[in-house]
Amino acid sequence: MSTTTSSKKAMATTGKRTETLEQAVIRFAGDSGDGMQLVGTQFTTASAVIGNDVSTFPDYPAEIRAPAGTLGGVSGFQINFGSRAVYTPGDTVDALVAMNPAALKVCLKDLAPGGVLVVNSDEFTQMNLAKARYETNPLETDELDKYRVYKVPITSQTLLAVKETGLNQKAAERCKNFYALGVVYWLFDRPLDVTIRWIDSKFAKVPAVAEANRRALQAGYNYGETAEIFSVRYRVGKAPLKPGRYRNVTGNQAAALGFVAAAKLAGKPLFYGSYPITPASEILHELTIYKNFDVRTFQAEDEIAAYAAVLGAAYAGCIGVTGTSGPGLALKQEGIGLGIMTELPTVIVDVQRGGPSTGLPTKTEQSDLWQAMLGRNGDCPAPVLAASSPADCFWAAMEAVRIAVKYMTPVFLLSDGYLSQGSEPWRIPNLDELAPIKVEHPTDPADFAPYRRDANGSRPWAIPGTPGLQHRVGGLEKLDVAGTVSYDPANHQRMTELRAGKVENIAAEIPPQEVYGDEAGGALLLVSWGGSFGAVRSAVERAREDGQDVSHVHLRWLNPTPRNLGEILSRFRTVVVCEMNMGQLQMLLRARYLVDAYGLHKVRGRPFMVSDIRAKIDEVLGGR
Amino acid sequence: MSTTTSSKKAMATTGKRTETLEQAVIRFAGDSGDGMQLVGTQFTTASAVIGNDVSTFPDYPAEIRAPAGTLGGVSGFQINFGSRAVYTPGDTVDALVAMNPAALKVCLKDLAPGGVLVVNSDEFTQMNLAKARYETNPLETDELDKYRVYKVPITSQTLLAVKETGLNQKAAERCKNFYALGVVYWLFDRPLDVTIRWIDSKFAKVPAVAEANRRALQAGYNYGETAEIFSVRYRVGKAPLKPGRYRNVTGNQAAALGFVAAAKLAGKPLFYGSYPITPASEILHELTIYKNFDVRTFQAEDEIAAYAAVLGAAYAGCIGVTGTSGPGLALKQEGIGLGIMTELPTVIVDVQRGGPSTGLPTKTEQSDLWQAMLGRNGDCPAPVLAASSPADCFWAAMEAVRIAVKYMTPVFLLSDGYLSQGSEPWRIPNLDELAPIKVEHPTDPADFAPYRRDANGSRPWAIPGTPGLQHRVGGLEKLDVAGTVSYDPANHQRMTELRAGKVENIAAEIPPQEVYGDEAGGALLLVSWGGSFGAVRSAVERAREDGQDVSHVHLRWLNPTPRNLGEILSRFRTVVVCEMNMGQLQMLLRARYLVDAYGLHKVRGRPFMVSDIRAKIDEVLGGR
Amino acid sequence: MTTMADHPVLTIKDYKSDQDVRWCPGCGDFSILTAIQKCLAARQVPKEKVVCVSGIGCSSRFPYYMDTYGIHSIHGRAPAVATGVKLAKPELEVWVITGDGDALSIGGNHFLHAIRRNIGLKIVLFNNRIYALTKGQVSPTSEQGKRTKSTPYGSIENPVHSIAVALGAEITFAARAIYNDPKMLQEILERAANHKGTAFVEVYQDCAVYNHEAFSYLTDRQTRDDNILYLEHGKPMIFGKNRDKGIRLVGMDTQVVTLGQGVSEKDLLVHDEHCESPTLAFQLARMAYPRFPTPLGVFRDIEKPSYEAMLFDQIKATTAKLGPGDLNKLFASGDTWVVE
Amino acid sequence: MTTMADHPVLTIKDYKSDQDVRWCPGCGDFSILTAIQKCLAARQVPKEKVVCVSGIGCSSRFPYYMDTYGIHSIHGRAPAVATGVKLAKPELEVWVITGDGDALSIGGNHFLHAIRRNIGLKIVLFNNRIYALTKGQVSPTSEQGKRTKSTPYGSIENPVHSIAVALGAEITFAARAIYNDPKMLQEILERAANHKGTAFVEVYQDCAVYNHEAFSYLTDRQTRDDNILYLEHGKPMIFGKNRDKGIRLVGMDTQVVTLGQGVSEKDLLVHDEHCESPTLAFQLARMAYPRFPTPLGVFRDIEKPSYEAMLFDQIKATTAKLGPGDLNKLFASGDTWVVE
Ligand SMILES: Cc1ncc(C[n+]2csc(CCOP(=O)(O)OP(=O)(O)O)c2C)c(N)n1
Ligand SMILES: Cc1ncc(C[n+]2csc(CCOP(=O)(O)OP(=O)(O)O)c2C)c(N)n1
Ligand code: SF4
Ligand code: SF4
Ligand SMILES: [Mg+2]
Ligand SMILES: [Mg+2]
Repeated sequence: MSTTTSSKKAMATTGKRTETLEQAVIRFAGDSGDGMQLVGTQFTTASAVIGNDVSTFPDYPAEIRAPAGTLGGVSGFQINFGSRAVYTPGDTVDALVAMNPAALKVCLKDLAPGGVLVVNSDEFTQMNLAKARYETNPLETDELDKYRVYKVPITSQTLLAVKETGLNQKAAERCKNFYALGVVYWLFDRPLDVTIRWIDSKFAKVPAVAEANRRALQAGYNYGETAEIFSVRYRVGKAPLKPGRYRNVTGNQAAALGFVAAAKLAGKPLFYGSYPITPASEILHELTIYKNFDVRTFQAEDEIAAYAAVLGAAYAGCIGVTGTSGPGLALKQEGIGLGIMTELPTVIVDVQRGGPSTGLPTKTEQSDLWQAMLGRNGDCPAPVLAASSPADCFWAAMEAVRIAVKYMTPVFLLSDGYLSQGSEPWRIPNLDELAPIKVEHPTDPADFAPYRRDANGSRPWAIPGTPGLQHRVGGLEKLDVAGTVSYDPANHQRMTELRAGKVENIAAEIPPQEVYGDEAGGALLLVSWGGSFGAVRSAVERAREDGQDVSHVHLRWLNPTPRNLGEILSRFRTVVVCEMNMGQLQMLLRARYLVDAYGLHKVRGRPFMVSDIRAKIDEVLGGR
Repeated sequence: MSTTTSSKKAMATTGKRTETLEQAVIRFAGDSGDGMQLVGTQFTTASAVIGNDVSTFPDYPAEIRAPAGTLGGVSGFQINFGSRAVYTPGDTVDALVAMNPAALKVCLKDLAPGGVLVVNSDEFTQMNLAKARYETNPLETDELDKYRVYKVPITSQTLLAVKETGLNQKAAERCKNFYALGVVYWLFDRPLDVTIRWIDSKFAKVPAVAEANRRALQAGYNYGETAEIFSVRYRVGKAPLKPGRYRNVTGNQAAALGFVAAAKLAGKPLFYGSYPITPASEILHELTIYKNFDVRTFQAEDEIAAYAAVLGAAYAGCIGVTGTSGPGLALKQEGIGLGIMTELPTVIVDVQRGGPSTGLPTKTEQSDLWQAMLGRNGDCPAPVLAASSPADCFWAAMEAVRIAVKYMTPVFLLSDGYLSQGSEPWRIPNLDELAPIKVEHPTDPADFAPYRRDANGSRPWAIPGTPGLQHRVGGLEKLDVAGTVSYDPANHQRMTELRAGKVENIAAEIPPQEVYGDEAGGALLLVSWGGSFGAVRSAVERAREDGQDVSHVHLRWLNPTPRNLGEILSRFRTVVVCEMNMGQLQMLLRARYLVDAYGLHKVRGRPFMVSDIRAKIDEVLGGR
Repeated sequence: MTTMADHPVLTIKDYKSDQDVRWCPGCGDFSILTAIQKCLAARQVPKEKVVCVSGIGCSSRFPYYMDTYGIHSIHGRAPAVATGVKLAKPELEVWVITGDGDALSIGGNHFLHAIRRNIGLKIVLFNNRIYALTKGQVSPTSEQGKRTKSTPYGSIENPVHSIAVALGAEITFAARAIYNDPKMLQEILERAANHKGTAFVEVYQDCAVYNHEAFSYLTDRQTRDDNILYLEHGKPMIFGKNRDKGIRLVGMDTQVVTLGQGVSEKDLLVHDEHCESPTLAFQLARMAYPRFPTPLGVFRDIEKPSYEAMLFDQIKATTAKLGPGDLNKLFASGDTWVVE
Repeated sequence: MTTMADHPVLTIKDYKSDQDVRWCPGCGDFSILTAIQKCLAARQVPKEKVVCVSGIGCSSRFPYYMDTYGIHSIHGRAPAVATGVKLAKPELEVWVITGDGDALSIGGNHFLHAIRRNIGLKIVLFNNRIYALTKGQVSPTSEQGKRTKSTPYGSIENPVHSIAVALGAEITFAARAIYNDPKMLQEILERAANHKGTAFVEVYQDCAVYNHEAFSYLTDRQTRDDNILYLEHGKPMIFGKNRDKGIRLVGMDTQVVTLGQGVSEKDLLVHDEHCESPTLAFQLARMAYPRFPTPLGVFRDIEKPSYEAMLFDQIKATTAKLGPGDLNKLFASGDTWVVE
């Protein structure tokens, strides 16, 4: 809230003051077993339903579940919601709910000074404090003085509230997350009905549990209303969102939906071959459910087999898609080379994570751009695009499929750990908003040649089962047009150029690059791609509001790049490429456009903060 | 010879005219079964022994042996030898030996107008002509008019010559390659003794065969001497080579020797883990012989296992080396990422071949530079160097090992199909010319920490078996100094920077870049790397002799680059990067130095020709 | 070539592509190529319904020589590529053509997993006990002690029995044939082709250049009858030039016995292709020269649902239950809300 | 901790690293960690002589918890990494720690080839029949029909019997233990450790979070005795709460029989660990719940030269013949000439 206090005003409701905020960031934090992801999701939905723009990010502990109550076991869920466009889950937290000492210890550093801190005071026992490595109880020292601390005995209040449902102690205690949610709902003036409906449908088969959770929620809300401890209440109004029906999606869900939609539009079965890997696995989990869409999922023995099967399926006429993360992509590269040589349409989703090697598997990074673009043997070009937000994964997935089948080529779709797990409202498109995906399979043997190209430079997608079009593809260089094996030197040169040219052709249909800010140029241009969109756009938006001469170019297509990009870059005095790696896009832009682009590099396992970007802007422009 | 006629002079020997040449290119061509590689090698040695500088290149047919006498079955061996420095196997052929019609058909296009053509006239039968798809006998048309054609009945003459040895017809016929060699020895005035010694030792156990081959050789020589058909004989004098003992080596042999030497100098066992692949397999074949050097070779089940084992061996204190080609390197990348994360010294030799995918497996290319440098998940930097000639593979292998153990890092050594199979004289170094390779393994637990770095940025190489130094390495990010698993954001940033910095540190010991030509700058600079050295150097040497303002920079180190490189590039009006790919180094130089470097790209499965480079020079400088 | 206007009869020629076959003269691969072409012709399989998928190796050039659909893929990955083809179009006949290095060295894992899934691929392994295309290195089926370019002092590896490995992964059809017995080869290939689920056929093949006569003990007229055991379902295991030798079971082990000396046909092991347990086949798969005759024929042939059948059953069942996929419904599932 | 100045006695604590063990409470991995530490202590193996190499998975975090040398490598490749360690320093004791996904899915081929080489690695597979680290997908050992995150309608794959696969590659030592029987586990690990060549131990492990009680039929006090067959060399195969059931051989197949009803101990199959042929072990390896009791114990234990022994024999023999390598000689081999 600290960053959004511009339009606070006092109002009188039930005798308490209400402040209206443009935007607020809240985090629920507790033990892995405390159900924080669940209430975080509920809060998100409730906020979205009342019209806020929302962005969320879950923050799991390291992969292995640590003992209850320890620092390693803390699980958090952060929501940024506002009455203006929200692009990131927020740099700092305005309100923190800490369900135990460990959660407090881990998250306090992110709470803004003056922020609201709701703690479950029941859990600040000697034992829990020790597990969290607190020597003294922070609730009893001056450690928390700079925050607005609300000590709520959440556990005991919950037990009281649900007593009559007859649940045993353990089950009853499990409702405490809903109690906490109720408190927060009151504090931020959210309606309870959405969550109550959810509880009713989720626990339809165990009415006692439904009842208990409902009671806990209501009790928490009532506590806010009646207890004397809260002096102020906050309201965040509707954001100017495009009208329509919305739902929340994570990036992985959105990508899965995008692929199903693309296959359906193309009128082809979707074949998704994959091997589980964090943070890409949910795409497989989602797609494997949609069997009535004729989606065929294949959990292969490894990544190599996953892509190989996808390629085989593409040869036989499926929309072939694979998803993975960095180490898995490394394994697929030999196969992708075969995909490029055989010119078969496939999509490779790389949900990037912290590297190199196993790296930081549950953390986000953008350090696979080079790998995707340049990491194969031989001259082996492929189109690369990147999604910019969780919901955008839907559109990017559709676009990747469209380009793959139109240009008969593997296409890389880059996502990242943050996009994949983070969520935001997605405006559900009407089917007529979705451009059709045209697929043609030749059937006439008369003028068929497997490597005869069309105007786009694409060869025909002739599929097995078609009489008279029998042909062989493979990794050896092929004779232009005829497609037989050829060792001819001039042919290899020609085919190498044709493959490169085909990817370049795509530039013709990429829309010209838009500039957020001053099309005509200026002092500073920030360039971003992928999941860094939100932080950079937020920062530039605010900087411009503050009168700074800074613009923003966000690249959706990394290969090829929009035709007008070089032009644009040349119009700015300073160009800074902001990316969560050590300068991968920066290098490509320098090489392509000979522009002396600087880099803002951050590899800390977390998306950029808006403040990182603003600091950079200030540094370049000489401060505000 | 056409390119080297500058100092021809007539001399009288045995009644025939002798011309002295600076340089000549000869090719033996015949059926795969005709033993062309063997006589090519003999000619090479004989030429080297009399003091010529030599460069050779075998030209095998596609991998699978085609039926005898067909175009697909032609096997050739080309030798460029001169009294001045010879850098390439030669653009065009001055003298061609064609053992059958197919060989003539395949090779004639490379024979310089006016060149010498020795054909085995016995083989120009109806059947053989048909196999070679000749409609009419070229010996009987005017097709060969522009060459100096010598029709020698090699088969029948051979049979006659060896009749008395009692060999059966088939075995006797097999000697015809030595007959042809004899003819050529006469033509180019080479001594027979080296070859006779070779025959004697090779066939020591089958004296009849030895005798037959000796006779065939001598008979061929005598034929030249006495037959009326040759009107001229050629002499190529001694080249100004550095004094010392020499032998011929192919690039793969040289690399193998380099690794054995490096391990010996380091006082460590060499562990070579590999999976066969063209054109890298010979490194394995060579090394597996040297068991008495405590060389441990391991033919793994695949490339992934090969590198994994090398990494394990490096952890346990061996000099770990793996060799492969493009597709195999793609498979190793995930493991190499682990090597970079665990900071273990290993060397990866990539003998590049035509790509992408399986591509042109027996042909050369330089298209794995991006893959080596940038083709892994995460920010994953590794040093990369490239050998420039077959013999240089020895020195490059030593250097790769030295850097690997000094900086505790995987190092890429790039070779290519041409370097690996081509050969040239290698001056055998005295042991005291070889700089020692210092390896230290800590033993004192007192101040041991597995990721504490020395002045070079390297961590200690503590090996299993050392009491008290137990430590764990792995692919997860490690805490600076302590080396335990760490998910700390700031630590990841620091470690990412330390890994990058370590590679940059190597620049400090790379010698400053030398410029061949004008250090001070000028109109045109050609930049090359790897196996393109020879063609570019030859072209620039000749262009400068012709007064053209062109210089040459050949890069041995691709990552990092020499400190003064940017400076040098900026001193030339035009910079052209000559490489056998679509512009990989060009892109890196443009990005690093913001120099508007052009590219000369050729992907035709064969090294550059000197004429390609000269044409480019003329194009830029406006012609001679 | 056409007997009735609408029923063209396919002959072996129809399955030949227009490319020159570029194996070495004398290479054992030729006869396998012909056998597969005959197997297709015998069954009148339309050319467009066949896909040949191979890896890398001399043997893996195979698809180029067939006028069917085909993929010459990358080293070791053919079973995985073929899996994709089969799951895209289960009605196709998908052949996997592979070598001993391709299938058992780099590709061992895909081989194993294709088998364990019992996916409907016909895997034909051209076993010449050498890496031929790369010019003669040791392969997983090379004998211990064998000198090759990569083992100049003799191989120290234990060779793999490919059928035993396949049985370890519960192959439902396994057989072995040899290149120089085209009739039997074709018969076995036809049975493999008609099998539902994964069919594996190991074919001993002679590499004329890098491992010539590796199987001479099975091809030499003098010795072959004493070294081959033809497996015939329901028949006792008899072999030998004079058909005087047999295989007897001792505990779980097999033993070579001579008939007549107190041993009669009734004492011999009777072959059972359809035995539910793969143990008999496993024991046979390990019988090797020189201690044992080499079994040729069908080791195992059992029925079990194929992977593709089960996958499409799930698709059908789900579609029956939920109706065919409707994007509008899919998009709007979960919590939604309307912004006006 | 030290009994004599120069003979420190190593206890299980000595093998513990200073890192917190971060498996979930109740995870079956803990007991395997302890068992290996006990196995080392029992044999007083110096800590610096031990290298633990793992892949990726919950189980593969193992090396971090041991105060020995260790490599937490990449998914599936531990046997290959360990091969390099062993060939660099054959005197080390090299343990491979792996999971069912790590060893049998992505790593199946390295597993197979390590075994076929009979290289001196101790491979311990923590089999929880699930991908735990990635939060619950189907693994190659999951039962057919199992619902997991990646198989919401039930798995359609046939599970792998890891010991059968190992036997297909001719493993020389194979055993199975279960996490909740620490004594037997330790005994088996000690035997594995003392084996020359590849030793493979499959340990059934309970993933408390993603596949809890997958082995309850073997751990539940009510049922376990009826479901476990303890393999004892030279002993007839008897099992059951009342030790009234046994295993009989019928042809090459095994059968569960009840003792007493015309069946006596003498009719039962007698376990033979050292049987040269792996066929018995193969049959046992496939015996699975619910049709059969699950065998625990040593399936096979035979002697065969190890890969490292043969490699170093060749090195020694060559060195004896040619003398230790001399660079000058090496450089100058082949045709050389002098330029003056
Ligand atoms: C990734 C990769 N590694 C290595 C190779 C080189 N290679 C080609 S074929 C082959 C082995 C061939 O042996 P096999 O499978 O037995 O087939 P054969 O040639 O004997 O028919 C190898 C190692 C390759 N093409 N790709
Ligand atoms: C190349 C690669 N692919 C996928 C993964 C993701 N991954 C990590 S562990 C694992 C499977 C773990 O299962 P298992 O081996 O059974 O170990 P467990 O966690 O059950 O102990 C997978 C798929 C990875 N780390 N690397
Ligand atoms: S090398 Fe051997 S396997 Fe290959 S084509 Fe020639 S004979 Fe056949
Ligand atoms: S997820 Fe399962 S296997 Fe992994 S640590 Fe937890 S209980 Fe153990
Ligand atoms: Mg082979
Ligand atoms: Mg598991």
